[in-house]
Amino acid sequence: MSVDLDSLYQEIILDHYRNPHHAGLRDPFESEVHHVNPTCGDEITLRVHLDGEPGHETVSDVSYDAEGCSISQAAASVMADLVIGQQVDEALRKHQAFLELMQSRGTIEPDEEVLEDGIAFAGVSKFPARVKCALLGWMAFKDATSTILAGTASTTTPEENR
Amino acid sequence: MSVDLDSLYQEIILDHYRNPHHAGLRDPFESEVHHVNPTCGDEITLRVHLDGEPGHETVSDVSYDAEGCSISQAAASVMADLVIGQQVDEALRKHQAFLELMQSRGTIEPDEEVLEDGIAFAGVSKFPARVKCALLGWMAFKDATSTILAGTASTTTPEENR
Amino acid sequence: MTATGSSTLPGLLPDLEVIRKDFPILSRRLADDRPLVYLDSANTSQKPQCVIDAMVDHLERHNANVARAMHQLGAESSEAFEAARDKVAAFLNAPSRDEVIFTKNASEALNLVANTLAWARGPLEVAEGDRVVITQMEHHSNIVPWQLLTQRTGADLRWFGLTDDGQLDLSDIDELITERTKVVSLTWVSNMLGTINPVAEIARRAHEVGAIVVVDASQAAPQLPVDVQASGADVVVFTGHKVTGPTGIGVLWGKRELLDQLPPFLGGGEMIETVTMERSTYAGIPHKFEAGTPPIVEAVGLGAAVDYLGAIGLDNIHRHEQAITGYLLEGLATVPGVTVLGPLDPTLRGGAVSFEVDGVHPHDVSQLLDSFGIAVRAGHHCAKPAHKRFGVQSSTRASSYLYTTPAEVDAFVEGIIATQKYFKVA
Amino acid sequence: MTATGSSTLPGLLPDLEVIRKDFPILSRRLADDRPLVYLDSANTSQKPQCVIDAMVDHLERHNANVARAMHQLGAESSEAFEAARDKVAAFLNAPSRDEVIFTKNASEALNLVANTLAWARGPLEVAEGDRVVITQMEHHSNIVPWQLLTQRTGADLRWFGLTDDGQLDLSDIDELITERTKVVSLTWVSNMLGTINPVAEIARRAHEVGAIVVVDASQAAPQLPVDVQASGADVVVFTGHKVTGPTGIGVLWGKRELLDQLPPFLGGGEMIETVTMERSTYAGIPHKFEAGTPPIVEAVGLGAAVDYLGAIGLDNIHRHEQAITGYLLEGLATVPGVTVLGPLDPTLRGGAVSFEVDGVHPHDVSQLLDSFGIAVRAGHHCAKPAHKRFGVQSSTRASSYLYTTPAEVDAFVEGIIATQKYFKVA
Ligand SMILES: Cc1ncc(COP(=O)(O)O)c(C=O)c1O
Ligand SMILES: Cc1ncc(COP(=O)(O)O)c(C=O)c1O
Repeated sequence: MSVDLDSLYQEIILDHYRNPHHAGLRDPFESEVHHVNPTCGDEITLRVHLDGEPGHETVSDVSYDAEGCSISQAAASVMADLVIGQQVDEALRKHQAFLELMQSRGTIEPDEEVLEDGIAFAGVSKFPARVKCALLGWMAFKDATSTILAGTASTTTPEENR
Repeated sequence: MSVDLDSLYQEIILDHYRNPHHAGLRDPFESEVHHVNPTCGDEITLRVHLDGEPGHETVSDVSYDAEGCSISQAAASVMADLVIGQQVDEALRKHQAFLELMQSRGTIEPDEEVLEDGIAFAGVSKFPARVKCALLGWMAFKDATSTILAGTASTTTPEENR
Repeated sequence: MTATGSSTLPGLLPDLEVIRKDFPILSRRLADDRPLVYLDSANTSQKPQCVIDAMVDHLERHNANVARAMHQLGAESSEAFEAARDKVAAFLNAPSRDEVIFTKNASEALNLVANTLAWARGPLEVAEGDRVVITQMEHHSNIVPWQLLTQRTGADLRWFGLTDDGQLDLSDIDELITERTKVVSLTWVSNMLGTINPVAEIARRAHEVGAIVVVDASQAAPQLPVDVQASGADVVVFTGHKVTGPTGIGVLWGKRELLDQLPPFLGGGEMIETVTMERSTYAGIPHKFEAGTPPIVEAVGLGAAVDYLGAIGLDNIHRHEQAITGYLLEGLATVPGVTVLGPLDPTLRGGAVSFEVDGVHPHDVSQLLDSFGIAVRAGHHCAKPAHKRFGVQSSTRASSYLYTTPAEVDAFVEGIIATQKYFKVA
Repeated sequence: MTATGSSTLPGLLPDLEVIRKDFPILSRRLADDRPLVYLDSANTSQKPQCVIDAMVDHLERHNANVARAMHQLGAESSEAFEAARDKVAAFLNAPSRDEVIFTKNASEALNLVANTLAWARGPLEVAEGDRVVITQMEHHSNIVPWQLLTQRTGADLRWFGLTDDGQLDLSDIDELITERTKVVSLTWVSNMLGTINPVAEIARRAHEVGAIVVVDASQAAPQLPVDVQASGADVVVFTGHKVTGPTGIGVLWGKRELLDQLPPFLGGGEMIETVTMERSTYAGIPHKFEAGTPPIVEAVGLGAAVDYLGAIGLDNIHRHEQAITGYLLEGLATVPGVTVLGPLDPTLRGGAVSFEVDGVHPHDVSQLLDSFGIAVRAGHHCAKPAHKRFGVQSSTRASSYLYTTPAEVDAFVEGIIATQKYFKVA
């Protein structure tokens, strides 16, 4: 085995890390969640704002305040890029695709159509200890969105502990 | 190493086992104690009756009801033989001598003057798991006697757990 | 000893001699150059080479702390540890790996349940006026935690009695399992009587009144296929050292809905989500119940152990145990003055046989057998109440396992006869 | 790597190359054929061959349950287990071997104390209105148990803060340690800041008000001579896996007078005197606190471990740690953009050095170092409150041990510089 550092730290990832997109907390929002990676303490506070008819909502905004490593910060930035402006269904489909990529241990060829800059994270899946980092923001987004859809918008603090 | 069964099961021990001396609970007594070997469940209820001036008491009677293996039953019988009629000091000295013999792992030559039939237990000291058996009655005697001397005669249930 | 004495016995493991070679200790010579006849497996099982090797490999090549260490050794160690959880989940047919909690032994697992039920608030809480039901054949580890719980909370402790042939007496089940009953905790297989209990049936009755069912599978897991879903239980516990794994590890499986609702047990590293000086929040299962550095190398060993048992097949092991137990019961039946406690039908029981020898105390029986190289257990086997039920203070117990041969049983029965001769009772 | 880089460093263990040969894992090659540079010993230590061999010998030749098994293997196993208790008692200079309790780790030991103090009746009981005092530099395992205790009982949890250079701030000791204070629990050596605390002095103050003093020696026991009598503490705990022993075992030493008065913790086999269905009585120490089958092979490993450390000498190990830590602090001081958390004087601290690298998150630092074969820890090291005190969310920690060489420190410092280059912050 060789530690393929450059496959982990793709230039795109470092770019997003240095200049995160959509960072900062904004109004309006229907749900705000706070997620923590208990192993390392990385944190994210994330808000989701949906618009549209029940059953046909669009992700109008995702805003966040994150503290964490390059991977977790860049993943949140890429996630915001990917989901803002999408139908909720489509956004959750992207979440699912990203989750599968992360759990693939390098065996899945990511679909650039679906994940765009997210394909840069393919290398992360070969570093089990970093998968949680890449998923922190995505899990927060999923949680916040599900909370709104379930009509139980509130501030929750679950943990990511796999 | 050889399992020297006959050094453990001396004929004297088996005799005392089959015909225990001084068995059964009798009046009068100043202290009754109940001791248990927690490993195997062997039990003894033992009474001590002292006579005489404070500081010069004599062990007038030791009576007991014991349930246990050959070693524990025989040891109680030999103990009763040895201490009944003795000055308390002398009885406790015999207790001490027996305790040392048991803890010697076969390295002490027992003094027949002091321990009489008790010297038959020298072989037991080579079987660490059986030392507790041999000491059950002796520990009960020591406990009951100390309780009387301390002027706190009562029914106690300590454990033997070394 | 050639261990093929009665290898025609139906149900014996076919590769018994090969299996025995997996266990280094079985070639030990004892005092007087006696071969070891190990009939104390209900107390603790022996360990196959593959379990020892897995532990050594971990210690020599992959040792690191888990979860928190992100370097290569840390990743290897975490992977090995979590793979052990997967293996145990598969061994138990658990619906989810997260429902498998590693404890230090079965006793801790039972205390975990008893304590968290006392600390729970809401419907799970066991409080004054509530009832906990156990049985008279429990191991002390499934009695004392419930005594402590009921003493501390003011709840009521009740129990199923036993029939003369060592079965659970279910005649008063309707008085025992009532609306007040919050917990029913019982052993699957008795470590003293060998009895196999109708766990699923009792679970069904307990669930009718909404009680939680805790099953002590410490003696079942080594010798029966344990399917936690089929068992009907809410919690199943067992201990590593009896399933050819190491000491220092036990397992608690519980239904997610239950475990999610219980408060934490021990506090510390690994079980937290976030900590401030004022307050903490806790991780999800399984980590919520695993405070501190877990038994890492022990989990690796346990994983190898359940793999080993799985490869042989629990059904096959069960058949082997029944065959050996049947043969042992037959052997004892030929010896006058020997009384077996518990069911006499080998199909109704596990491979632990407790018995009395008229006129010889169990200590003395085991001492004599030991002088022949035969290891059995004498005492109350941590089941004092069951002994009391049968009017005995202690007994001798012979317990077989997948490596036990009919020839060893022959040696054991001859040993009993020789013991009677030595003590002149026959 | 030839590990003799700066072998002229005063205080280094003289036979360092020989000692390194005792640890099989140190010859591991990692990815890209890199040699292992293990600087994560505060997380868990590596194991010498003699510890592994002692465990293997036990499993292959002497395995049996303890106390209850009276056969030859049982006697051998019990003797090995109890001999480990003697060794640990000697290691701690405990007045009595019976005061040494085996737990599953340090976390369980701390929970044992916290829970039994809640359950105690009489003067030891911690109840509403009483105060428990800890410190802001504790490991989560010495925070959460006391939070749970004080939440459950209504007692008050207070703590010592920290000075800017990572020492305990004792300026408000008179407000913290008062007549209401029942327990003072603190770490001897911080696992994050490395700080060595004035345990004996604080114990003296706590005893003036009759409080019980609990000392977490998890980081002290590996690297300092720990004399429980000189420490002034009532309870001292540590964990096996950090003193070159296995996982699955921890140690609680406590004064007999205290342990005798505390109620039992977990209930089950081994901890009883007698059991009836209605009630039980309990064994004396140490067994009272050791419910269920104890960590037998783990105790054997731990016994070998403390023998190993004792043969090298804790004073010598302490000097070695100070020399290496001093060298590491010097090395880091040469790198711009690196800030060390905690005392900078190596004589005031243990061998765990946490630091920040400007512009690079600890995860990324540890990832880069790992790619060079250097194992460090990144995160909050189970000390979130201490991190918060210094305004950081996480840090990178390099922690040495008796096998660490100056050449490894050189590799580490070079690794930090390479990391800065990779992330273009230098
Ligand atoms: C200071 C300190 N206390 C307690 C612990 C907990 O030890 P364990 O995880 O073995 O219970 C640790 C180590 O993780 C520690 O460093
Ligand atoms: C039925 C039963 N339950 C519980 C236990 C306790 O297991 P452990 O001592 O490993 O906690 C045992 C074994 O001793 C047992 O046989």
